Amino acid sequence: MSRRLRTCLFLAAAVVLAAFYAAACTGLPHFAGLVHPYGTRAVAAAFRQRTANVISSINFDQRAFDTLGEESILFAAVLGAIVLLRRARDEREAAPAPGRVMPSTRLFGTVMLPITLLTGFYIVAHGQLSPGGGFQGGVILATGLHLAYIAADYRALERIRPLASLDVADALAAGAFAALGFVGIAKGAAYLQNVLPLGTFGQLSSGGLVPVINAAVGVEVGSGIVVLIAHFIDQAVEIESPSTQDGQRPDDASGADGGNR
Amino acid sequence: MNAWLVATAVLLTFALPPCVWVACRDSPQERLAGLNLATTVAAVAFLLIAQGFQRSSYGDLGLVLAVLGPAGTLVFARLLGGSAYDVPARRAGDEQR
Amino acid sequence: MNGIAQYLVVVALLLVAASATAAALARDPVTQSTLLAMLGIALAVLFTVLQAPDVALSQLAVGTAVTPLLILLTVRKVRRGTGDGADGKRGESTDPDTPSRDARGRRR
Amino acid sequence: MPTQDLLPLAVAVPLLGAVLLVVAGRRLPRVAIDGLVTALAAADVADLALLWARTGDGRSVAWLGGWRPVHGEGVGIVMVGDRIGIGLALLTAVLILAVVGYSWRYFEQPPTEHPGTFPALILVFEAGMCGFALTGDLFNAFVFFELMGAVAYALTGFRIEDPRPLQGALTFGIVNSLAAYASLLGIGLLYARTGELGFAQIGQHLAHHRVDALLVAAFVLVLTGPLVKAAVAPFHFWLPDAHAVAPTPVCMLLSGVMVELGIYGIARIYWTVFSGPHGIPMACFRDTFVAFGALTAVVGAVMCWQQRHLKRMLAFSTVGHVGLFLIGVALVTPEGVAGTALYVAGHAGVKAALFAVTGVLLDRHGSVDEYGLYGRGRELRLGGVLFTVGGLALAGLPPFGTGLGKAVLEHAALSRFPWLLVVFVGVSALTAGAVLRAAARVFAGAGPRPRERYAGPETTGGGEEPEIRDPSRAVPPPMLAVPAVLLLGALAVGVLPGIGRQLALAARLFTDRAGYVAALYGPAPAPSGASPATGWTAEGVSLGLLSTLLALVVAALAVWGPAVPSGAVHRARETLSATGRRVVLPLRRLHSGHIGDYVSWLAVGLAVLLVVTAAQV
Amino acid sequence: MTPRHVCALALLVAGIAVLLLSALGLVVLSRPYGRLHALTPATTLGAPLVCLALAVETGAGRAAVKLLIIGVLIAAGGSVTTMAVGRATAQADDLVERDSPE
Amino acid sequence: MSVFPYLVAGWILLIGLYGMVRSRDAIHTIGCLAVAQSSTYVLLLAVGYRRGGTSPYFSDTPKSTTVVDPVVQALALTDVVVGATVTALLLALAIQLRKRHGTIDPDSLTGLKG
Repeated sequence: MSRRLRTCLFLAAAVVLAAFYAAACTGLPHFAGLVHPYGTRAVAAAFRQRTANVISSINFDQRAFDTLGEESILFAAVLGAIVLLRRARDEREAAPAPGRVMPSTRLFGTVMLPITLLTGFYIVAHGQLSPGGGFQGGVILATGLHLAYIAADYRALERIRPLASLDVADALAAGAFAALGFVGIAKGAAYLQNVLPLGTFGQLSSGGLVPVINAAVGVEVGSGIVVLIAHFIDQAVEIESPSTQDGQRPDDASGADGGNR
Repeated sequence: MNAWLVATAVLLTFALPPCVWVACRDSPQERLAGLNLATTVAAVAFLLIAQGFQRSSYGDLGLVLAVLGPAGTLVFARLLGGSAYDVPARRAGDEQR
Repeated sequence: MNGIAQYLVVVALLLVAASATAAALARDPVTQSTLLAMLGIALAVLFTVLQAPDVALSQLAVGTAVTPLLILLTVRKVRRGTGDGADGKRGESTDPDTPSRDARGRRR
Repeated sequence: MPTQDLLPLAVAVPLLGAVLLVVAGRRLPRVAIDGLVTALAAADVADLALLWARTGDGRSVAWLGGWRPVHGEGVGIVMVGDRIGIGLALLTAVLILAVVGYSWRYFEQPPTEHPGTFPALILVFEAGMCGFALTGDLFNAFVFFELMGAVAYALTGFRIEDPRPLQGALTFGIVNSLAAYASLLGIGLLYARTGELGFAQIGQHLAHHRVDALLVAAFVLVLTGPLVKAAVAPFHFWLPDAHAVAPTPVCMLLSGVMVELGIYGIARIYWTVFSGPHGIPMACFRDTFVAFGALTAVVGAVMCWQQRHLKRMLAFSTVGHVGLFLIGVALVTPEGVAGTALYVAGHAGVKAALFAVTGVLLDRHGSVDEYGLYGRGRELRLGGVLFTVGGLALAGLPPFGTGLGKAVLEHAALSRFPWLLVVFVGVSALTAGAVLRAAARVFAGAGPRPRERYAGPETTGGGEEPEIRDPSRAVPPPMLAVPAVLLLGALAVGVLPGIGRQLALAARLFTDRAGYVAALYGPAPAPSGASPATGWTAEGVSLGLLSTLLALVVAALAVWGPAVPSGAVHRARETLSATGRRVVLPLRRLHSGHIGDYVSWLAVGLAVLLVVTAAQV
Repeated sequence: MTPRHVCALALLVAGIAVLLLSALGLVVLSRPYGRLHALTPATTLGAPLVCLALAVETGAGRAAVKLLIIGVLIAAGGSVTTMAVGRATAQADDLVERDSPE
Repeated sequence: MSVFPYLVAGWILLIGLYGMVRSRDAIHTIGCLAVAQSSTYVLLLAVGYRRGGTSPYFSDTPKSTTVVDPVVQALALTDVVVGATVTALLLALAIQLRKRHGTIDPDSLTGLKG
């Protein structure tokens, strides 16, 4: 299909889609309506479980199975990225030249690194009380680590980033979530049932299993995203593609014959 | 009337759209400047919203953006400035836009 | 209080729609990554005024930091592999007149 | 252990196994990893087999986290296993076990730094598919849909040295993720209307609303994900691109069971969510999807016949059969569901076996091109026998499971849509004919050497990166033993009367919406009405023999036709191919490999589905 | 309306005004360096002023300290990023030697 | 106003799709996919909004406060994670494809057709 034909085809379909979608929207309850039956039940259930942040209660207790699936997606994506971005047989690694960074940037990075890590821990730890939680905090932790890349250079990042153990930490945390579900079965209850003591409402340790799973998710996300970004940076910085080594422009190999060598 | 929310509304209405506008420009440095200002404005807006809705914990958003925003901008500046691969590709027969 | 809250929602929605449109219509992935970061910020503001700070926090972390960073790194890798030589000095020896380089968007 | 705990275990065991492999993989030798992953896959098979046995002709219900509903209102996620769902999960687990055995010696060099990664990904894939088959919650289904998707993209692009798998995986990933997001949009619409997320709960609440545009839009959007996963035309374009290029063990899983999970998703979601009062009327669902199924079947069969790339041929044959499965579930009768279940079980074994033998060819010759491999498979006698038997089974030769499923489906379709008989026989014959044609040329060197000539856009299949390093080694025994066992399994589905009887009962349960809802809150009454007959009939056997015969005839014509000197035959061939080219060439052009095209087709498909559905409700 | 409240409002108005001026400058000033000049007052003056206003409003306590810290962070981050953006601009114009680090 | 947020969600999906259809670069296509995905967040959170409601956690507010629907927020949270990881995976594929195929322009990706 030519570009024009493709666009026309799409636009024609899009008009129909838009019309139906708009008609469907008129059937929805009006924006900012007051009736949310599931939400009301979930809030009540969170109170019973003494979890102040209802969203954490839903994510790690009431609908924990969703989160198990979600963390498995993250685990699988990290695994997949490791596999896809592995060094191919015909590639080699080249250590990049040490970079020069403006002193102000370096200072800023050095100061901000601990602050970012602290913020990340704070967000993870308060997951079941206030906005935040394992996922958000984990991403902030991972980003904080990569400030080192900006502040100093790639080598410094490699020094402070124990990639091999983070890899294992990611897997172990993902496994810990699945394994924590068995606590319920071991106590004669259902899989992923929150059978730990619930504590007092509004305390950091309240919510039974919720803070534990929250911590596991924090570890998994933090280490998983670091590993993920690490492989992308490796590709962008370290790995020399075969075409680069040959000095041959891959443009020549592209086009129609690229697939049918 | 809540002064803090009014201030937020003013910021969202008059300060963020120019940032979006500039971020659509061609030159990467201008885009970066737009993004940078947007980060600052959004961080301030989060703090104002926290005050306006009387939920102090929304302030965490401002904190996170204040911490992450500069990091993001620096990464952009580094990956853009360091490589200068930033001028949009212009190909023969590119009729888009 | 209610009126202004609704107003904030509408403005945030418009901002989201505008930046999403800009991000989708951007031609070049690098431009797009900036606009995606912008979209991330606009979405985070929208989520906050919709009283969803948890989601806003994730969106800030993911949308403004991780996704654009990954896109930029990908673009860097993709554009780097066009025959620079392996010495790591990129962007210096580029001859601006080579047409194929121009085609890769390597104009200085 | 209570029966209901076995449901989440089917997901948790492979997940924990994957973690174990990643953590321990770098310290263990190859043999230990292979042994470990086989044990884990076997454990999941055992779990699901136990679940199948214990569930019997009822349903197992597990409220995860112990969030049982109080007064009919709950906050938790429910998993519901009946024998269709459990059976599909069991089929997945068995196929995973077969694939694990097949790939024992398949990749000679796993990624050096991460030896356990490939089997770990396979196990996560299993977790995703089992979760999707067993869940009773719409959002949870989305999560597992994405889980199996994400793993499948990574597995498809596993061979990073070759550009085609990467392109196929990227197309696969983009189109499927887009469809998943459309589904989520539909879930959002349904949640807005009903305030529920469980299949049954949404269905109950929909009964309180009138039928309007929202219902139609939500119906179409929610089904987008399963429709794309099931590769129903015009959402099917990604499938041949991905299935033709994925590593062979992954192909076995993708074609054998993942695509069928899409069909299962369509049927399950329709029956539990939309089939109630004030839902989508059954006639509307039936007519719409029988039409889509027939279109898919014909497109798949025609395109299958055109291929010379063996894996792409098998992929298009999957498209063709998926069309038949869709017709089966769209008949909205227990008989249709039972026939589809039998057909899917038989097809999984046959298709996986065919892919497995193709993998042996790729292993030996570094090519999957029918022309290039002409006569080169002669020394691979067992492989040739297996491939031919697979082709015959694909045609529906009694007493294979495929034949039984096809016969039951044909009988189910006969009363309302007699013309479907032509589709069933024709599609089976054409897809099987293509396979038999390839078998004759490759393994027997039959007929004249095929001539290279330009016949429009095509993917040849020559010059594939061999998936292993050392082509001079002997064929590892598992690579031929596994397809043999799989074919025996497909035979067993058709021969053992117990399977058919149990699936017939299960199909009656599957189509009993009220029973499904009741089972969530307590013991459900047994469904009324007789369960469909799923035994062999004279009519079914003769139709199966007919399609097999037709397959043999078309294959023979294609192989030996050019060698026949008679002028009349020659002229007939010429006219036939000239008219064929006028129809087929545009169809082939549509399969352009262009992501933008595929996205356009996705939008077009949705628009058509919306209009057609809205016109009928 | 207490004097403290008035004080906070005054600071708020000043801060918002600075931010708006910066946004205006971003659009109006044409040259890239001009745009950079527009950034500086927003991060170093506007945002901290608003933070101060909020801190005054909440009164002495942990919350106020947190707000002030955020203000300082924005100011510090802003100046560093402005420099980095400026450098990137200069590199793009070939004013600075391009031996940029990996 | 009563349907405006839902319409915005639909617009974002369509414009994302349009970007994908017109794309000349696989990375750009993936970016547009991310745009299209953000429509789901907008729809979910708009559905869960309640007039006068505040966010559903009770560490700094009494238990009797009106709150917005927490379930959609949990769903959106899951969705954000899913989207980010899938994007990363697709980008990894794009990197390798560029290496092996020399291009990621969909118009030049001609290895699979027919």
